[in-house]
Amino acid sequence: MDLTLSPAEEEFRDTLRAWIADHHPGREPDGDEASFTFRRDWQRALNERGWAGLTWPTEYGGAGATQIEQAILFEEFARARAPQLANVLGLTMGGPTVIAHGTDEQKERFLAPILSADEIWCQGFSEPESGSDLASLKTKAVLDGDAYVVTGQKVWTTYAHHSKWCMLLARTNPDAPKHRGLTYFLLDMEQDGVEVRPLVQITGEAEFNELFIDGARIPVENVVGGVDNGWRVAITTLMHERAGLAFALQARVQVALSELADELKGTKDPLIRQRFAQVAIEAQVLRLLAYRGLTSAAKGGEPGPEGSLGKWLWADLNQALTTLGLDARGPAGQLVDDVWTYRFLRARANSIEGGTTEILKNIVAERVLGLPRA
Amino acid sequence: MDLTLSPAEEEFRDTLRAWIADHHPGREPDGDEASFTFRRDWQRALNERGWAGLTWPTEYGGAGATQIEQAILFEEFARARAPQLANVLGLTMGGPTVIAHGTDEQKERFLAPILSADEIWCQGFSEPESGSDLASLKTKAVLDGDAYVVTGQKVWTTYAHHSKWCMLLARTNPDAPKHRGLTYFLLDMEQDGVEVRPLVQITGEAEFNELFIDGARIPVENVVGGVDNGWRVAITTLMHERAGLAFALQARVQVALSELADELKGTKDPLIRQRFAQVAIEAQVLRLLAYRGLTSAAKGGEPGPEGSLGKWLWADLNQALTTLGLDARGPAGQLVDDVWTYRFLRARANSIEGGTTEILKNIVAERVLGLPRA
Amino acid sequence: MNFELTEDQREIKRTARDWLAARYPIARVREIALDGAADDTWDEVVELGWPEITDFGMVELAVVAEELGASLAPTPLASHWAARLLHPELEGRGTVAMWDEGGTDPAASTMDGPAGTKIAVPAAEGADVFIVTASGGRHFAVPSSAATVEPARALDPTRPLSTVTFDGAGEELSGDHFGRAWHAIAVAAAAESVGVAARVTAMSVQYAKERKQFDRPIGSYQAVSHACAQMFLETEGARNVVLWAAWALDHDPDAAFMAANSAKAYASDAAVNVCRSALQVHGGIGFTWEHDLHLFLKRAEANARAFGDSTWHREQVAAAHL
Amino acid sequence: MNFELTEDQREIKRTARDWLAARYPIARVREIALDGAADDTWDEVVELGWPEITDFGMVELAVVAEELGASLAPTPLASHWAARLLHPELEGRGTVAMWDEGGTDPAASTMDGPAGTKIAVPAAEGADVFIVTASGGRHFAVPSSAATVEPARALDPTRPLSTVTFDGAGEELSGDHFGRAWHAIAVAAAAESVGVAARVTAMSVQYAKERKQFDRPIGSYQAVSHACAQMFLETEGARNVVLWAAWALDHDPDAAFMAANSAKAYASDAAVNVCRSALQVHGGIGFTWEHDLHLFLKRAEANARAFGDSTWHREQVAAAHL
Repeated sequence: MDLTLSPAEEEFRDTLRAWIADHHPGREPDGDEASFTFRRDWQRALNERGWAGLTWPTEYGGAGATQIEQAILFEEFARARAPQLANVLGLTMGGPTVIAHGTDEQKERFLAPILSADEIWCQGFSEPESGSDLASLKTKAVLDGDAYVVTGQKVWTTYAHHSKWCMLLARTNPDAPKHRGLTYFLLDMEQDGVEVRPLVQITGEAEFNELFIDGARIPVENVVGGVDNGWRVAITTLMHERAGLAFALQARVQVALSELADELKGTKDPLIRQRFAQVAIEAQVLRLLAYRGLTSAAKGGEPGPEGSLGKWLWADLNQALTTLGLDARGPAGQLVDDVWTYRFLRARANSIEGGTTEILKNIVAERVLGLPRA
Repeated sequence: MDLTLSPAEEEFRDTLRAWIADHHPGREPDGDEASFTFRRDWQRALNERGWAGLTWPTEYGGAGATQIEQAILFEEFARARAPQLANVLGLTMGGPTVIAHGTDEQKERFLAPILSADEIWCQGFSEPESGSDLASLKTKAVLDGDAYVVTGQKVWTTYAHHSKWCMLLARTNPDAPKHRGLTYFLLDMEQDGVEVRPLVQITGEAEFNELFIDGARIPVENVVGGVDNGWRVAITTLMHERAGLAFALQARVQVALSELADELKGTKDPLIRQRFAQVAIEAQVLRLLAYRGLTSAAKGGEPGPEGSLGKWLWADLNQALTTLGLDARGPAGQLVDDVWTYRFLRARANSIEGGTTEILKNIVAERVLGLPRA
Repeated sequence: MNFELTEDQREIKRTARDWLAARYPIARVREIALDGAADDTWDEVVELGWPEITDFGMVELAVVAEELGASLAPTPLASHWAARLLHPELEGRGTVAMWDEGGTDPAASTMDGPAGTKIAVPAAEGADVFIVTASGGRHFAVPSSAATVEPARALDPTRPLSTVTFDGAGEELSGDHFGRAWHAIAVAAAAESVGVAARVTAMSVQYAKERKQFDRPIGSYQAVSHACAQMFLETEGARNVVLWAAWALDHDPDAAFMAANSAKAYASDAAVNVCRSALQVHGGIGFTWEHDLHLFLKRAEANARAFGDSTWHREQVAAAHL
Repeated sequence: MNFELTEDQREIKRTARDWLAARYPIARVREIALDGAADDTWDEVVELGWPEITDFGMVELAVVAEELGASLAPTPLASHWAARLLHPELEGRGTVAMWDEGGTDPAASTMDGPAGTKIAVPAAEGADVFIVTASGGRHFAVPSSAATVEPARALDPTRPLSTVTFDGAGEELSGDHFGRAWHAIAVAAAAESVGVAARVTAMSVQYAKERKQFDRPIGSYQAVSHACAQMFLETEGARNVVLWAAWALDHDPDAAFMAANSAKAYASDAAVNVCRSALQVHGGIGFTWEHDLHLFLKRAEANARAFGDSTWHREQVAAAHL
């Protein structure tokens, strides 16, 4: 057991930290377009340094780094309040999926523009009627010559309005059992038949979109991992996302926590102090779960339960943290401030997005503890 | 809306209060036998005053009083720290069941000795394998001439070792659907084939018993409410118990709360103060739920949801109250004291006994809110 | 002993519900709260006699307040009631300015008189009279001519808040009614929270019956059904404690103050818990702007922080016992 | 970066588990704790080298402590460790006397020296040396000859507690190790709580698979399965934070103290939550004396109150941040 970094890891961290300090572009500008350009430029700078696809194999433009180095990057980014990367879904889901399941032609075609943020990716999985029960999705893709014709509606597609490609899960075999009739496509967003509408959330922001697809065409060469094999392709990507996510999430929690500590510094209120301490402790618990996940990953095994536990704990924790931020404002909590009101409202979705807490508890109960399915 | 007592009710309360003050036998003695005798004598005194079966019809030795007067009695008993009544199950369940479902002969035979505590009653419903799923019980009763022969095991039978009669639910028709093959019997405990063993609990006390029944005989005239009709007979009694219980329980909570207030008087610890206040508030919420139940009962309708809500809330509340009592002792909470250690441990069963909180939530969800059954 | 509304009270409830349903369907609430449409029912409200219901009885007031909460009606009635409870002779429409900048104790203004700035003042625009708290438990009635109103960003868009600066003019109020008035104000706010909780519980139960996942209504899962049962328990509990407190303010002075503190603490928490839980039951759809749930959530959260939060009210209960 | 036990540490864990399973099966624990049978393994414990594991490494100690908790072994090892951490030169078997009568702060004795009475002293009977806390953060080593031991009624029957009166004799300890020692003591106690939580979680999951009601295993109901998942989350979380704190005490002094306070707070709560929830999962059977669950529950509750409760430890964490 050793929670220190190796000399090589320390050197990476120091190099990275210095690079961030040199290249940090400052505060993100307001406005969707300006913010997008800012994040794209930041990703390009990182990619020029070779670090956008840090854990991607070098043959695909990555740095072939370890999960631990990836974790170091998350922590340093959080520490430095670095901007987000414009193509986060392409980097963490789309690229890894193409690398794992794609053809050589697909790798050749899609990977480089993901890294350079020349082509932004979004994810078209969820539908209004298919949330937790993702496999019941109804968007259908029908083969017509050398292309599939797609009709349906997707929801919660982050960044769709900036995206060139959508990772689309659609039903290709309506007669098969629901998990077996799905195919994973790469849908070109720049065509008639694809309409993106912003979906405004309770925060007042439109972080997500609705996607209306009516007769859009996808050439057969844009199937990833085989026709009717989409569930397996999607699920490995989701697991991948969940394990890696835990680290990024805990890094962001640490930042929010230190901001809250600055605000509460010196408070005498024992109730606030207790709640703050509990959040601080759980943030450590979350960090250590992420470390466990790294250790599992380093051993090359399947993602352990850390991913599901981490996502669940993070949702509870981030809700507690942001609620404390709001509550600590006292009666001024009736008013919108610049930080905590937004965070409080945004955090209400944490226990829904990317797997509801109820579904995560089911996963832990059934797959980790071996309890019978409901 | 009027939460005051009527002049008649006020008069009853004053008369009752004076009577309790005159007859209160003081602190209950230690030891099972001494405690039992003490409680029996107390019930006899109450019965001589005509108040043991306060709400029973006068023709059966009761006082024909209202539910409100019953509630007043509970409150005054709690207020005065009056002893419990020895035959509590006979008074609140057995007697009302016989009155509602019994034959004239049964009423003649059984009711008077319940009131006088000459014959103590216990309840044989639960079995080791049938807790929440009561209707799956396996104890069987087979007709043999003019008597049923009973074999099986019951558990959680309070006061069985002092009891003459057991309200026994047993399976008379193994081929019927599980709710339809049960019969409600009155089992004479004084016979071979009935063995009572104390069941020690985590508190170290043996408040309950196990009942081993092996070939005990019950004459056919001791069937209550008809053969194979036992589920309906039992369930109306259970509902009756739950609605009335809420009032008795809240009265006892008020007493424990005032004891805790005495102990915590002057404490400056804001955490303890907040927890105490929350418990005090929820005790009022419980009291008011009980009032609602009285109002429903006074209108003569079916028991409302108040019974299930009250039992559930009481369990949460009494656990919070007793945990606070333990926690307020600080490090001395590692040691057994004379009050809170026992109460804390005893309260752990509150969310199990008389309907688990999970079952109560199911009842509220399904029967009150109309949500589909799981 | 009868814990039911009287026929008169039920009639008031029906009238309130019907009138609010007609004037403030949720689409209309959204127009006013989100799109800036003008709210123009005050004359009707006056005609219904509601501004003076404070003189009539607290149970009656609580009954109307619950319906106000359930409808999210963006009328300035609640803040007017608060002003009128503190200043029964008030003319026109009033509101209350109680929160010092940076202050956290609803009962302890440090303002030296009616001169200075108050934050989070409800329905300040169009108010005729501000009841302004000052140090030493003093209260001043300040005409709008002596107040400069600066709109603030309210968490709850159905209830505008302002920062208001007072120039020092105003008349000090006297009397021994302030204690009861503040407790009555707490009960009125608690009743609104009950309305929010009740409406949101009903919405959640309905959604849990309709929404299917894995070929079953989500309400057939205990994770959802038990959450709904919990909402129901807290809503029923909150309504009972609010009605008790309202009744006690008129009929049982010994119990009234603790009942009122209990009501505000419990109902504030209940509405907040119900709305947060409802968001979980609704899943993604409840997180959208177009769904109404967030309006209820924001009302619950804001109301929980108005007139003293649950922590403050619990401490008053503790002080009464300990 | 490797969050796994080393092969040596795993070997220690296996040894501890096997030895404890052989010497302290739960039936034997019951004989000792409930029926007053003599516990006679101390010589073997000494032979295993465990009393000196405090010199060896905190992770190693935590590994053994977790197994101690999981077995409920009524050995006086944990209190000996506490004494030895405070007094590394201690000879024989030690224990710690830290709680003033009526005192609540584990770090603030008001005793004027090694004269007076301490409550809730673990494993006092048979101890050779008492480490006694006194005012001003002083520590005294007191021989048993200067101590009068009066058995007390312990909530946790597997761990006897006594009231001990000291007559004033004793040697004051010096050094700058006390801070680290108290944090190490907290981590050892936290590790025991993890053992309790882990064992009880496993018992509950097993029971939820076997017990059927309404023709289904109760573990197929979310009310039960989600409770089990919560137990698992808290147990895993507690184990991680305990191992981190143990490791930090030896390798990362900057983080160590806050890690230790975090470990004691989180693991105490986790074990208590797990045991209370386990009682609900088990239903009636878990409430019987003959079932083992209550022994774990009592250990969890008592351990949560030993060496500072979670509220006190959280306040230390708050103080470090705020």
